[in-house]
Amino acid sequence: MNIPDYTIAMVVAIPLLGAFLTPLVSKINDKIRNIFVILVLALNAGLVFLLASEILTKGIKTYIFGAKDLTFPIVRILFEVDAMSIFMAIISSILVLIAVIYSWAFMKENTGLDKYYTLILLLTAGMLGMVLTGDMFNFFVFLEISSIASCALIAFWTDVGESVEAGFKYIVISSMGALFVLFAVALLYGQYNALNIALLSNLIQYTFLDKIALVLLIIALAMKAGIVPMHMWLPDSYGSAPSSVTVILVSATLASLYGVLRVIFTLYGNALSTLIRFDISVNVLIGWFIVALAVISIIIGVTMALIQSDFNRLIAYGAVAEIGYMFLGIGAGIVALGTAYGKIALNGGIFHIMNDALDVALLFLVAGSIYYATRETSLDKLCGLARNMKYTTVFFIIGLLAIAGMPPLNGFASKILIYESTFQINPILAIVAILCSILLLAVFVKVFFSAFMGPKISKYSDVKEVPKSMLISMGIIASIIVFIGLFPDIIISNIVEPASNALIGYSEYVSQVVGGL
Amino acid sequence: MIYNIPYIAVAALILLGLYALIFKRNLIKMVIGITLIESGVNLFLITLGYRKDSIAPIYTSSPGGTMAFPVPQALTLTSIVIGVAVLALMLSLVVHIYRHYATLDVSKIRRLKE
Amino acid sequence: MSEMSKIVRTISNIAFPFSMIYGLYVIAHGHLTPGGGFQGGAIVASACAMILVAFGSKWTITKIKEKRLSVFESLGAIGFIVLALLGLIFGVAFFSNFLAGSKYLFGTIPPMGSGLANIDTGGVLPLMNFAVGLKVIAGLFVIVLVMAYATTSFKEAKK
Amino acid sequence: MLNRNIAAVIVFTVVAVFFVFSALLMHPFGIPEESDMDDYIIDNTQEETGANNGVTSVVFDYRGFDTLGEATVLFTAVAGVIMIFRRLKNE
Repeated sequence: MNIPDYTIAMVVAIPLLGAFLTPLVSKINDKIRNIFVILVLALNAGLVFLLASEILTKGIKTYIFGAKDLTFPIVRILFEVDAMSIFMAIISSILVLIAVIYSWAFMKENTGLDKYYTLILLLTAGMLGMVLTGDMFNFFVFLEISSIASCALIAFWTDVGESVEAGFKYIVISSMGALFVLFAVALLYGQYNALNIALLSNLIQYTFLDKIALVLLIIALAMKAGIVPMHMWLPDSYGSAPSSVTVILVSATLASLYGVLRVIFTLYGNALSTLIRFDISVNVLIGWFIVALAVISIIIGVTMALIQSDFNRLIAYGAVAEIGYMFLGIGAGIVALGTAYGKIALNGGIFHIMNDALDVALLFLVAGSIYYATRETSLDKLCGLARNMKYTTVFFIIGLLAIAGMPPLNGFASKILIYESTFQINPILAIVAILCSILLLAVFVKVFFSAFMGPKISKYSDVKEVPKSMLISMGIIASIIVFIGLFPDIIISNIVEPASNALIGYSEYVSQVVGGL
Repeated sequence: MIYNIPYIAVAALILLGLYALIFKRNLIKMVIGITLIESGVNLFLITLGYRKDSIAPIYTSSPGGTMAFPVPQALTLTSIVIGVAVLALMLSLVVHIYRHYATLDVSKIRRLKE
Repeated sequence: MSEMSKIVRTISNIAFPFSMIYGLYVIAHGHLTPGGGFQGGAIVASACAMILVAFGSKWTITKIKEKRLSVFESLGAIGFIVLALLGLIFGVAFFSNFLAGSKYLFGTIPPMGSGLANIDTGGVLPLMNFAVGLKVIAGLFVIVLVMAYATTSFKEAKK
Repeated sequence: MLNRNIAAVIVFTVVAVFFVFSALLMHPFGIPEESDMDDYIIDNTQEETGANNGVTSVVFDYRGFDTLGEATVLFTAVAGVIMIFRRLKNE
């Protein structure tokens, strides 16, 4: 069943058109605006799944903006979608759809909601554009759109001092990162007079300037992905943003992580195997750099999560630890690029991107529903909520077991791949990873007993369950998590495997553009 | 032949901006620092597209001769408007931070972690 | 902020039409002379900001509500993306220049090489220039207006 | 506060080295190494897009999608500023 060629462009154009129409639609009334936004996102998710079925069966598709075929000096902008980018697009579109359904009831009494939904649609367009584009400068433009939109969304509750300060910190760090990305793109353009990722990957001879551009790109994109030395913005912005916004922020952060992967595997693909002094090849160097950062971020994430008393900040530090697991899997995959267990590590890393996005999203939705019910996020004051909020407690247990990597659920399926492969590289890595995963379980069990169990105190005796739409969205994520946990090999064989093949087999990505001329 | 003086000016601008961003305490000075880095990167983009004694790539009553590159100029246009957008957002956040904490000093604002 | 003296207000009244026309000229001739939607829009927005500074934000906000300005801005943005979609329907692909070389509105091809060209060249470019120009005028003016009006209301709240 | 300053100085010098080296190693000003993409645009911008102004033909036709992203950036910034300065219920 082949779909028209322009669906790739429509995947980004529809959220943009929806965002431009929302201010006009919201002039009618609020309910029609909410329905309009959910319809736009549902249509967009449908298109992404249609495109995914097309890509996973027929391989890479490209789409040129403004012309039918490719002239030799690639002048126009090119969208190039392979299994890895469609994998990230699936995660982003699911999470945004669920976040908007959740925020229907969660955001009812706030003002300025038409701007809120406009910014959510713009953030979706920014993320999908970042993930699907095949042009370096276009990647920078969409990176900037998603960072400005998410900064404004973080500072949504302007009467709370922390969220405005978190928004400012976020925009300073992400505009710094975006400027480094622009400088690196300018460096590459200055040398090779080309902006297309596939063409650049073909032209790069790994001169000293290319090394500077590589370092700048990795530092800037890892900074926006929340790696340890530059992770200070993550707990502040996840902690003080509305929970439905934080769910979308998780997928925005993963889009920057995708940027790191695209730069290392595709842009510098054939430079990875060049030998530098005393015959270490480049990928071993980069791999160990990422693995080291990953281990530090796991340790810092878990230890900081132990001492937090605010629910949102605790989950945010858990998310930092989970991003550390992703980078651990990917870094191990880069170190052992050619070998079998390197492939398993990469599979584990990429699979963990999907699993962790869903787990952290579910936990933030639970935190949001607790905030909705009790207007309180600090754990010391919460007590005995299990009696009245039955469903939320069940969802919290599912989220808790999943993020800690307990067997029946999806966290385990990807973490076992990471443990198994990192053990072959260096046993210490696997031991540290397992210990921190158990610590993470301890952190969330402490939260469970302090917030949900405990005596019934008068203040929360009349707490009632959250409205239906919030429960539905939490239920969707929980069912996806349980489904992936019970049948992981379905997901691995036909989504994760093609994605890691697409990353490693970068020459097919390049020949799709350069080969055709 | 002015060897690489424009690129040295670019490096100087960017380092000035970085100095203002990292070492200055006042919020407004940090925002100015980011704008400085922005203009440094824009200058770098523009100087990449210049050819020896070339004219602007516009054909209307042009004196003729080699033309400068049009693509970096288009990229710089986009980057300037992005700079304006980021600047507008940052300044509105600074106004709100001043309204909450009545100070622009970063060290005082970092709220005491209870 | 409060309004300025009488002299400043009359001078800005006189200067406003000229700078407005110059900005619109830069937008309209974007595909011939240096300029285009963004630059011309910025010129007109600075003319409007001059009026805002001269007459104070309270007077300006009574004259034009920010709601109507953000409607103009969405119209400009929708115009731009609809032109791109038309490229998909009539032309070859998303964002293709379906009017260049056709016998319709802006279709004629200018004489090759350096020389003068009349205004109806450039295909879809002038239309896109108008859409982006409208968007930039409304967008930049809304930013300046909202910031000016909000800071004055903060001062009242503080008093 | 001392170790914070030392860390800041280290970060500053490391990043400074990057920018100074890239300034020195870049191709000499005015003599670009390759220019096939821009020559293509300069040569046939007039018959492909019908515009005399090469930069506008790149901005709106060859790389028009960047300008759509560009307009979105401005639209996002305006929506963000209006949202930040909106009147909350309790004001």
